[in-house]
Amino acid sequence: MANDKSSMQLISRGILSENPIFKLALSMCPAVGISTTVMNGFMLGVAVLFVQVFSSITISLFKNLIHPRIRIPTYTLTIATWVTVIDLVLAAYMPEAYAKMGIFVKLIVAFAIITMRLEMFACKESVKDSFWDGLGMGLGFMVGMMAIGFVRELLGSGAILGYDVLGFKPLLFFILPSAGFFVVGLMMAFFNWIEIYYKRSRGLK
Amino acid sequence: MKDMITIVVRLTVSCVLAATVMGLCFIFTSNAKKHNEHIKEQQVMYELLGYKDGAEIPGSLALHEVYRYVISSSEKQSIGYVVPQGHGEETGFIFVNIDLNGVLIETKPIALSESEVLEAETRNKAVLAAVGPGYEVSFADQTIVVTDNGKRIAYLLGGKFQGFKTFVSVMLAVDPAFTLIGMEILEHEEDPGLGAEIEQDYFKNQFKGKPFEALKTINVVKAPIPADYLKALNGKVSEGDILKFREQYKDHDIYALTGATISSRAVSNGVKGIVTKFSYRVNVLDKVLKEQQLAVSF
Amino acid sequence: MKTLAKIKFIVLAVLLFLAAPLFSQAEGLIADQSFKADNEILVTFTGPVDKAVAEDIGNYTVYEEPDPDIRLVVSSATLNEEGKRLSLIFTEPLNTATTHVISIKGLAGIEKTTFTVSKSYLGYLFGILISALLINNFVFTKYLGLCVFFGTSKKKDTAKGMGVVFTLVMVVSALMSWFFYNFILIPYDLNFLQIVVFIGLVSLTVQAVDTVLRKVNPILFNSFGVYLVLVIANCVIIAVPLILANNNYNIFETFMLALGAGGGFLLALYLMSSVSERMQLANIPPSFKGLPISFIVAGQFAMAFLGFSGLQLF
Amino acid sequence: MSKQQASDDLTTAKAGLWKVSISPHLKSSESVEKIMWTVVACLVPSLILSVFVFGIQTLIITAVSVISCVVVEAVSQKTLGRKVTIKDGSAVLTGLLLAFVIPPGVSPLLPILAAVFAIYIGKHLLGGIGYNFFNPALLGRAFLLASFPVAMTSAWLTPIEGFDIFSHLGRSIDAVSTATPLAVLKEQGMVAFTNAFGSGASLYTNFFLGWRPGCIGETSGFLLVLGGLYLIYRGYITWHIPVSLLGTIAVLTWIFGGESYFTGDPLLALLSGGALLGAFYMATDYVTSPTTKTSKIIFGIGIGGLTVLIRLKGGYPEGICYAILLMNPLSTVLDSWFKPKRFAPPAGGTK
Repeated sequence: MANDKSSMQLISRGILSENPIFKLALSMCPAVGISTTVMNGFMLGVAVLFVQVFSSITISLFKNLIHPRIRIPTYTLTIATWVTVIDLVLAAYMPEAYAKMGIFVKLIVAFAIITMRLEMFACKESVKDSFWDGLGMGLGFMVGMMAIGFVRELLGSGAILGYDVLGFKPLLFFILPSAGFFVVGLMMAFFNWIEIYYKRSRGLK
Repeated sequence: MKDMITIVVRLTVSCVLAATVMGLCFIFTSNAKKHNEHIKEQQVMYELLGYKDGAEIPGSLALHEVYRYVISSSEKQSIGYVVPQGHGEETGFIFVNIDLNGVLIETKPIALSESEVLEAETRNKAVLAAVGPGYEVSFADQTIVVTDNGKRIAYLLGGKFQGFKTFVSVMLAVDPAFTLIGMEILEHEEDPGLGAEIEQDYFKNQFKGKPFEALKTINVVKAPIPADYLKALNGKVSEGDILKFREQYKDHDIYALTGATISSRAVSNGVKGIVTKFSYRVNVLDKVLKEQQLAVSF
Repeated sequence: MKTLAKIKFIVLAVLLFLAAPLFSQAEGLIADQSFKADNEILVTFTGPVDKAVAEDIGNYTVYEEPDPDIRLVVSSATLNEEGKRLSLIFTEPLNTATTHVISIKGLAGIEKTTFTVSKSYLGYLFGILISALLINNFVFTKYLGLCVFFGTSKKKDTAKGMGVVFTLVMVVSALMSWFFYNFILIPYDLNFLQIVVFIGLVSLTVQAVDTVLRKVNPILFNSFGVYLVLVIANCVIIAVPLILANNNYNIFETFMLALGAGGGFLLALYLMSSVSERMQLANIPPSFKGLPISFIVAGQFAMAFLGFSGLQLF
Repeated sequence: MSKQQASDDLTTAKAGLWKVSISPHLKSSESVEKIMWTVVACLVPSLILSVFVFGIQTLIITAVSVISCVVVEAVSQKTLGRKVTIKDGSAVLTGLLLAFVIPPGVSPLLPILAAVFAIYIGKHLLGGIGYNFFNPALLGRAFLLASFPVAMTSAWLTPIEGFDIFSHLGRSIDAVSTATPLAVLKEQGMVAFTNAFGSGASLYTNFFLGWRPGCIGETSGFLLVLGGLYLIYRGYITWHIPVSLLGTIAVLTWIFGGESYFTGDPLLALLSGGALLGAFYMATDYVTSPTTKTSKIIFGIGIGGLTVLIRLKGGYPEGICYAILLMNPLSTVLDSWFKPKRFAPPAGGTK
């Protein structure tokens, strides 16, 4: 990782070129599981953003004190701590949203994306850069979740953010479990297609 | 060796730090959580009683919680109720132990405050102390008696029953004659588009206004809902017409959801069970309270 | 595979252990009891009983276990010719999900004979297993463990090995989590620590499996490569303890859930790997190559698994 | 039964597996085209009968389904830069089978959506003809069942009286809908079944000839069996899958289907659902079924077992659609387990 990244670059990298869902293909369980509405995607996105940013900062702050041998356990402990915090906070202040996300908030602890960012970025870079990187990754995750949620909510229940926009429910299929796979698969392919098209038009390949 | 020590020390320190963060967070959020849950529950209750969002709740309205316990020893079982005592000033609760045939065994005061009784653990301990050693107590359910100026206007009953997939949990409101005045589906995991329709107005509202006599034998029919009735169930006609339809269909069976007869039947049987069991119990409890001339708040 | 044989043995042992109470219940006057139709309970006695006593509906007290004060009304009791089979018909349909307690007065000179009727507990346990394995398959209907699922489902051998290791880790860590949850977290009101405790236990188990595997089966160990590490950061494994904590499962139920979840994961991996091998030869549109097509295929599997929805074996 | 044998062979050859000529009855002179069109021809009598059973709208639904499948096939082959092969009849067959497994009372728009799903996502994304793992028509049906659960589980029509084939046109479904025999049996029991459909010999003849509620093409057992037997006679399909599948359903229903063990009605089980259609025309699809004899028999047994499981214990009255979908991906596995001895590589050398 280069040191001279600006904050904007770090954020845009998380959202676009290294989007955790569509590009890195990490932490896809919730992307398929609970992305039935935009709101669900947003809420889980917020939770992940919180955990990612705080874990990145924590690890970056203490990076010199972490013994290399116990690197992974320390990461896990840090993540678990912040997940517990956001879990308790959500359960207390947003019980309805929390009930919808079910077990997935607790499962943030097992998201590969967070551990990966800690290992690859936060344990080497400064606090400030780690913050921006965490923010970028978290936002990327949130945007991805919301995009999937948008498609599924619109097609599945004819609504966006709970507001009925179509007036009818086009295809119930899209809010069913299995549709998550199709929507994510098709969206990934769509982004790949854009990339291929872009490269071709630039004469790169 | 030195490595080992640093590792151990640092791990311990980080564990302690983590525990502090989590512990603090837990302390700060646990009360808020309970508070919010309570508010949410109250909101559902008031909605069932007909006070939708923002409607002003009259001050004369009061909710009294009654807790039911099953008390068992190796030989026999009995039912214990924790009922709020007295009128207004006197706080505290009475524990009423009734045997299976509806005959009073004993009554005992329980010194718990309004907020303490909400805590399941404190309450369980108090009940255990009241029944004495050799008995086991298990919390069964909670009923809310609603009074307006001291006069009973409704009961709120919670319940859970087997649906098509997993459990369906509901809250019902019945008036003192056990006519159903409202139903809310709190939790379910039925199939979207099929069984999940039980939470739709046109299904739930069919139960509204069913008298106890009709509820006792309620069943489902597999037929399409008549178009004008459907409109009324969805609240698309005037208030007066809704009542007219409710009157017209009050003894009619529940129209099953298309493609989800099992879920529909589960709900109607579940509601029937909850209301009939409750009607039996509340009669027993009332009789005992009257015989013993116990002052209760409702 | 040795581990497989071991697992089979453990399953068998547990099943036998669970079946033991069923055999012992058959002692005494009552040989067998079961729900029959909607509103019927069938009782078989060990010997002929007095017809007059058995057919007098006034001698019966029947209630659902959680509601001892609500008596169920028996509308008729009929004994068969032989005097050994009794059919109790009730006025209302029975709620077969709960245990029913039946007492008979004066039967065979005994003042009161009490016994319970319920759906078999073994069946219920088996139901948990089947549910986690097929109906709510962790991959296809709960979407857990997708990273590893897509990562290791390219080759059948890897998939099989990975699935077995997963099942093993899952069962061991779930049982340990159950123990911690019930004897430490709950009594000391430390439930908010569950995430940390569970993930710690999972890591511990993985470490143990890692060490053991390195010694016992180095070939398998090598073929897993980085994935064993991924096991720690995997939703499937951590989900099992969280689910058992949510549902307050007992130790047998926990075991069945973990076994079903692991088996379901193995099944999903195996199915996926068997088609991936074929997929590598196909002319897939370039933008779909790799993950997107795997997702589409997984979606098709998920659709096929919809066929199990609503399955109730017992 | 919808894909090219040729490309299937290509698959196996490319895979570096043994190249087995396991269908000795499949004469090499038979082109894919001819096979496909023959199967289509075998299905047409059932379609014509369904017009007289359920009315003219079955023809409309089938036409919409076939046309949309062909269009989707052509469009997807064009956009993916492949050779357009709509003349080989495989898309027509998929469209026909898709229409055969949906209720006669649904809106004709449904098969269009299902066609997109079945042909594009179910087949062409995976590499086109010969590479799909699941039977496209059944995937389409599963998609419809998930999207329109109410229509797909309740839009059944009662067989019409006389020849008034236009009687169901333009009437709302609620007014005419009924329940399929299996649904009645599952939800209301044998007594209700006898009340609704009668009993004894007339019941079996009615069911065998197709005079009962059901999916468009599944009712006429007689014509389906006739067509199936012709296909076996011509050697386009083998007897293994249909026989083991139907046999398993019959035996298992006989054992578990009644009030007590060994009192089920096996004949009724075969006639009252989509078992015959599934056994002869869906499960035998070249691409999605195994190739060796043993694995074919096991494949059939698996489908039969799953069908009975879903029928008796599952959430749906009929289970053959999902049973075939569940067994489809196993066909390669079965083939690798039961490959003929002489072609098997030495033990331990498998990759």
